[in-house]
Amino acid sequence: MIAGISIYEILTVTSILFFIGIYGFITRKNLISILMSVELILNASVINFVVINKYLYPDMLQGVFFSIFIIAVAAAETALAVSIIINLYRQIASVEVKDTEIMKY
Amino acid sequence: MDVTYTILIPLIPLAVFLLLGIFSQKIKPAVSGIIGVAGLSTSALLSFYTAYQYFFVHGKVDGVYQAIVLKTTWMNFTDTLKIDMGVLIDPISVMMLIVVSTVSLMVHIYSRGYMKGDDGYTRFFAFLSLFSFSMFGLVLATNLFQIYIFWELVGVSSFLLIGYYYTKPSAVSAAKKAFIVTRFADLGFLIGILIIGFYTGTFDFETLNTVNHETGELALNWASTSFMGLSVITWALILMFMGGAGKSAMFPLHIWLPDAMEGPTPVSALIHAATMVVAGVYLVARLFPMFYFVEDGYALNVVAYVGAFSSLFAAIIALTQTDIKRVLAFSTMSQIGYMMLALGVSKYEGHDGLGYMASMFHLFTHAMFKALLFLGAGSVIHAVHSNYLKDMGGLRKYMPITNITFLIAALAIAGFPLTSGFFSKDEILVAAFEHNKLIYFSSVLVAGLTAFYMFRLYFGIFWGKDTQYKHAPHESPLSMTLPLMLLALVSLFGGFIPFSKYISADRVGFEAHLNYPLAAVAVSVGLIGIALAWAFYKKENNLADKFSNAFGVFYKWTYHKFYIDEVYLFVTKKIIFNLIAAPIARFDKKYVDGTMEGIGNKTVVISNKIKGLQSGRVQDYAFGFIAGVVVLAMVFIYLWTN
Amino acid sequence: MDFSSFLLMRQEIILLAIILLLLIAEIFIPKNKKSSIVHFAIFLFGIHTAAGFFAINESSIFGGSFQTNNLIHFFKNVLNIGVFILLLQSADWIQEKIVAQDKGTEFFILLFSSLLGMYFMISSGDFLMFYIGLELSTLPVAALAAYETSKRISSESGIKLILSAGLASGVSLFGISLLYATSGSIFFHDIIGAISASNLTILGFILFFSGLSFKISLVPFHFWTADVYEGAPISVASYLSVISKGAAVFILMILLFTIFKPLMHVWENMVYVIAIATMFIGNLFAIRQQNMKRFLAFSSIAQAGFILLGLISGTQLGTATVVYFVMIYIFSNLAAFGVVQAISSKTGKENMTDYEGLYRTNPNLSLVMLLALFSLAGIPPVAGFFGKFFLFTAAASEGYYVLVFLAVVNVTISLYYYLLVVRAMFLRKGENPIPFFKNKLYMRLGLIITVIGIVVLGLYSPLYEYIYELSSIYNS
Amino acid sequence: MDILSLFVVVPVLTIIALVFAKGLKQARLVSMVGSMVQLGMAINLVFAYFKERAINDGIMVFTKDFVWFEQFNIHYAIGVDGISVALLLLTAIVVLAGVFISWKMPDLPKEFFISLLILATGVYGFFISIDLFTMFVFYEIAVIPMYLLIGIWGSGPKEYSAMKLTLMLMGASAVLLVGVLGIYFNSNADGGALTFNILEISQVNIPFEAQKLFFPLTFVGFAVLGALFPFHTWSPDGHASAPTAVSMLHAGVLMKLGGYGVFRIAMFLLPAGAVHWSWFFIILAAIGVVYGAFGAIRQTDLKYINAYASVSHLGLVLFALLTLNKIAWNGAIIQSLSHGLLTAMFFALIGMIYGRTHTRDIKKLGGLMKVLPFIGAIYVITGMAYLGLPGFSGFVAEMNIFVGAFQNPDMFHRVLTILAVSSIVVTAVYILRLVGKIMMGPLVNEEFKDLPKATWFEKTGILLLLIPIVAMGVAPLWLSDMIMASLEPFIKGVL
Repeated sequence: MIAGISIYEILTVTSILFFIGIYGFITRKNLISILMSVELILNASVINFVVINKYLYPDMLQGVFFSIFIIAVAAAETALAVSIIINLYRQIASVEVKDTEIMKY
Repeated sequence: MDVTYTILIPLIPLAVFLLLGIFSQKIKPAVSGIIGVAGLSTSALLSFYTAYQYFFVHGKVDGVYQAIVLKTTWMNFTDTLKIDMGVLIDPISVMMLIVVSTVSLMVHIYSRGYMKGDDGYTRFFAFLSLFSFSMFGLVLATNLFQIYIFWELVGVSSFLLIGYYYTKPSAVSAAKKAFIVTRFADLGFLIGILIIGFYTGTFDFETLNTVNHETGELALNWASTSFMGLSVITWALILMFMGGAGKSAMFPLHIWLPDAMEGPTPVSALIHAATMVVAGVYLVARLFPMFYFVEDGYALNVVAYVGAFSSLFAAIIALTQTDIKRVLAFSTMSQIGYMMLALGVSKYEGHDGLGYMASMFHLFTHAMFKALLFLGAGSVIHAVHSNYLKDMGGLRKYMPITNITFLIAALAIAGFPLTSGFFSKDEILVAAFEHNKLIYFSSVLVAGLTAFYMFRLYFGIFWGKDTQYKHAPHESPLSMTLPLMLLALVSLFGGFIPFSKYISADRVGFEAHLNYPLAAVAVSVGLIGIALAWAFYKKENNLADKFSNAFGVFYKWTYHKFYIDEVYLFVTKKIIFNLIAAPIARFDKKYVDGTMEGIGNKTVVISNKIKGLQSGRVQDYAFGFIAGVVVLAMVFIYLWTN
Repeated sequence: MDFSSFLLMRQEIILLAIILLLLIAEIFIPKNKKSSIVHFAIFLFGIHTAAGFFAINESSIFGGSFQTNNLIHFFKNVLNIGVFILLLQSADWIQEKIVAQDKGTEFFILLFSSLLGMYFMISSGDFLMFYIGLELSTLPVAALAAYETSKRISSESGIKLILSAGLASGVSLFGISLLYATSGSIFFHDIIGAISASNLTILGFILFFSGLSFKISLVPFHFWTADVYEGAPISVASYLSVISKGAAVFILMILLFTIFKPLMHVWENMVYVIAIATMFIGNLFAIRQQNMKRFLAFSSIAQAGFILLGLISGTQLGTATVVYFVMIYIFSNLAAFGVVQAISSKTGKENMTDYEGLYRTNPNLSLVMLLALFSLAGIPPVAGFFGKFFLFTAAASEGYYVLVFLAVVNVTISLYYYLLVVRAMFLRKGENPIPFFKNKLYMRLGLIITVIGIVVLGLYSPLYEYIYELSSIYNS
Repeated sequence: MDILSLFVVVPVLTIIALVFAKGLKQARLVSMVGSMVQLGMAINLVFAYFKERAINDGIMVFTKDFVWFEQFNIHYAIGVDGISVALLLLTAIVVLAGVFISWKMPDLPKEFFISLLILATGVYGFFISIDLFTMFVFYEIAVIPMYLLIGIWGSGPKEYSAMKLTLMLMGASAVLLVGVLGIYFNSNADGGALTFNILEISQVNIPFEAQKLFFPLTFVGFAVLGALFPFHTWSPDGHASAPTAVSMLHAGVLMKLGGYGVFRIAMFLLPAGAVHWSWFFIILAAIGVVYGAFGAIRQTDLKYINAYASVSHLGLVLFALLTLNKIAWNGAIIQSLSHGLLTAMFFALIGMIYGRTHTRDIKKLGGLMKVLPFIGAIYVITGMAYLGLPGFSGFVAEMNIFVGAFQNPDMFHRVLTILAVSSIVVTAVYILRLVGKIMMGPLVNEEFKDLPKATWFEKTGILLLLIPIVAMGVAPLWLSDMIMASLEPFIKGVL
């Protein structure tokens, strides 16, 4: 409960965050930054959960727990993604998206 | 009267056919000839026996010749409408039995000599038997469908026999032509049958022909539907006559007959002179009461005029033909025209039915002397190995018997007094005179023309120029001359049979007398014709050429048979083949098939077009993903809110 | 709570135990004996599969976050069988390629943990459990996709998978958060009561739905499929195409039929549209594929489209037909992938043109392929026909005749490209056909089981009746 | 094992036996024995049928019913009436003849005979089953082996033709599937459970709207297999590329499934729909009759000519069915049988000619009668039978159709009927063109001088087909009685 800030502002922020993430995902050239964009998307929902929990249903902590799990999973995901990216870098010495387009059509 | 044995008359030739057909490779020619003759002579004996039994013993019940029917169901359509198979014994069928069996037997015997050494000998006799079977079946048919069935069989055996020399292209095309033209005519026949069947509910001749004597109408009555101003039944009769015209080579369906001469000469004698070609006449005679009573004989007039015209038309063409068999073919056509017109002008009862009787009478006599003419011609061709007048002449020295018999036949057909032709033709002319003057005059003219071209032929072959032959022609063997002589006898004295006693439209029988003034006219016209021919062709001279040059164009037209063939050729080749079949074939490939193809190809094309969606770039995938989400959200939150 | 209730999680526990056993084994097996790990793993999993057939009692624990019932249990067994066949088919490949690089154990561990994830996903009772299960089933597969570290395309498919999966899970999480906002709980049994067709709910649902459709690879969330299948090792591709797709379909169906029932008027139209799009796109792309894995990828997309025909009816019939079809589909696709696997691991050839004249050299393999393709195309008397026919029946039972018509049109299109493979194998002679080779025991076993499945599943009706009985639970 | 299920079991057993057979000799021996047994069963069935019919006046006799998928109420339900008995006999004859004709199958003989028998199994099954679902299953079983049969053992553009044929037929069956489902879900209009059982559905009166909707689907679905214009284009290519025995079976038997299905399912179960739509489809059928005949005139490939002839003759079958008249229906069934035998005969002969001369182009052929007397003679006979010469089966069929079609006195039907009747002339034209060109005339190619004569197995195959053709043509009564008796329930439906 932050005084003077209604849920709407915060949800607006998270939505913006969400779409920033998507925008980044679609526009970034670099695999790492795409990964970061994914993180943004996840974080948007993390905040969502916490806020919704606090503002709307404060009597139970479902949302908070959910957010914790999301963070954990996101970490695992990132680790895996990075490792794959590194492996890719070993082979083609690049982390550009355009270099991962052999398979198409 | 028990007529069960008559079933054997057609069945024996059938058996012979199957025997010879199946074992054609095994049987020796000589044997097969004997088998064929034996089979046919049995049938012939049976036919004569039947005739005797029927006409003289117990055919007549209280003054009227009864029709004796013997039948079994072959095919059921409904409870009433069905096809029977059986035999119908009545005056004309018996008369036809005599004609067919006699001529056929003669031809069988003749062929043993004529076809000797031909490698298809057995096949030939097999086909002859097949034809005899079909013809007997046709004659004895009890109903329209049975007659149609044997009609077709006759057609196909004629096809096989015309195409007997199947390695000869001309023979093949002639056979095809004959079959297809008659088939086309039969289409009319079939539709006619279907109409009759639908409106009267029966195919049975006896039911159809029964005449109610009180009212003088057909006993049978039907829903009188009319189409284009005529009752459907009249249409049916006209269509059936179309079938008959096809088989009997009436104008304009005659074109197959001259080409049919490609077949061996005995075949022409049997099928295309004596028997099959008169099937049309027989059909009309068969249905005569219907033809006569339905809408006061409208259909019958059609018959009369078609017959009259064909006879004149053919006679004119016959004047100029140089292939002797073709001359005979056209004369056949013209004589059948005679029979048709006789039927056409005939009435039903008593002496008014003269035409009917005359037509049958002429059918009989004509069968005899025309067969004789053909067989004679065959014997000539056998000797000189050519069909053309130019290769003949002065043959009387070499082949006396043929000469005499041929002369007799020619006199008969020319209606020389006291020959068989004289009587039958005279009665036809009488009938025509009594009922339709126009037709009468045309037929008198035809009589003259007939005499002329017949003797042109005779003189051309046996007199005329003395051609030098490489190897001297000689008289044919007995197996060929014997039939000639027998037929010659019939042609001479056949006329004295009191036909009208036995055969008449109402089956009662009446006395027919010679009408001397008319006979005199006919005879004199005939003699004039003969005299002209004598003048032109007895000695070698150029009168004929002068004459033909005088007639220039007309001569050319007649020589080319008035270009009827060309017309047909145009219709079939140009119109049917090039204007219907070819476009359809193209249309099928291009559009019908094309559409199906197109569907397939389009699918592949599309799939190639859209392959770009799968760009391989993960961000495009993401974009697709998000786009999908957004679209779904838009659609299902704002548009599709039900 | 008494610990006997943990027995509800029997399958999960056993599988976990297997994973641990494998870890230990990895420690204790000497380097030169590593290949025995394959036999060990297959043996253990075989036991697990067999054990699965003991009945289980229907209930839920952890306050409903984990629930199970006979249908779920049955479906877990189906997944087990699928994975078991998969193991048999990939055993040789693992021994030759993977164990050589000393990565054998990890392969199994990853595979099994992904399967474990599926277990949790399909028997989840709340969104949290569902989410964890989803991720647990996805991430290891991404690792597996990139497993052939020496191959560039392998890594590429790995990265494509993980990134797309990240996006998908992100989106669906956002959706879940919205659903949480509107319904006030993440527990299904609470949501069922609370949910209503407000715009926010629908938005949340659509976002969530897209995340799940990603796993089923429905159009337009399917783009990753082909690339990942092509790049990943064959066994992974086939795992993706059958097991994970099957599980996702199953849970999607459960959720649609239970908690999203109130939104049915929304999602039936949605499914309608997506089904058509999926069938057409999948087929149109499949037509021009040359690489067998890509080919099967698109064919599997099209199949997913057909599955939606069963979903859309939203009745017990629908449930039964979907489960039945998925089962048949698992067998058919595994057979197809098995043949591809066998050939590729022997010769390394994966293109359709390499299959020309296969029948004359390897008749048995090509017959298996023929059966598999016919089953996929839905030609009687093999099982696929019955599966498809019943799906269509389900759709028609709710009057979706137009949809059924479009579906059968697609069946015809699909028949075309399945016949292309048949053409290559049977009709063509081929310049250099694949020479005859003999498969190892495991592979042969794997193929035989699939063939038996393909033939029997359709003709043996009691199985379907049984599924129908079980299906009553979600449509009472 | 009941008398009907044997028709499915015996071929399957034969197939199993074939799997273990080695080489051409064993394979053909096994399949010959198998097919002979089938023929024996078929003949036995005819007598058994007459016996049974005397005491049993159900629509179907020898009915058996085993539940299959209980929840859908799908049964393996079988039974026959006169029509299906006749068609079973036809199938058995053609299959055996086909085995004889493919006596010398060089490439993959075992597989060939197996596929052939799979096809046969499907056809038998289709004819005996009275459950829509089972029927549909057998239908597709019958159709799909064509792909391999044409694709592997065919000639010319075989891959293309095989694909085209399979896709068009399968597409049709896809349409059909919708129709079947439609019937199924309307089969409880009078209350009661949904059913696939034909007899039960025929008792229900399906709502008119549904009939109107589903009749075209069902009709077209089957009629494509019956070469309905304009969906006939698969057949010329298919036949041209197929090996002899396959053309025989396909044109002789498989295409009959179309007509039979139209009759047994579309018209029997949806009579109101049939009445409502007949005017439209009868036009297509009539067009097909004439169109096919004219199409045949210009073709130069023997098999194409025959394929178009089939389009014309089967068009006549559909035409007859759509006249909704008992006599015509009787004709349609007889026409199916007759055409089956005749066209099988033709394809067999073409196969023999092609096998000897290695060409099917009539421009390159000519005068074969002299060198191949037996084949030539049979060819002429077949041709004559094909153009409806009395004494052969074709005539009986056509006359029934025409007389029947003539029972509709309105102008519309009259015109179409006369159109159809006139096809017999066109038929005569192309048949005679064929006979005249390839059999008669001088021998065009010297190489043909000493072609091998017909072998014993070829002759056996030919006679096998010829005997029933003549039998039907000479004594049609027993057959038409058998069929007529079975038409009652159908006629009740449309009136």
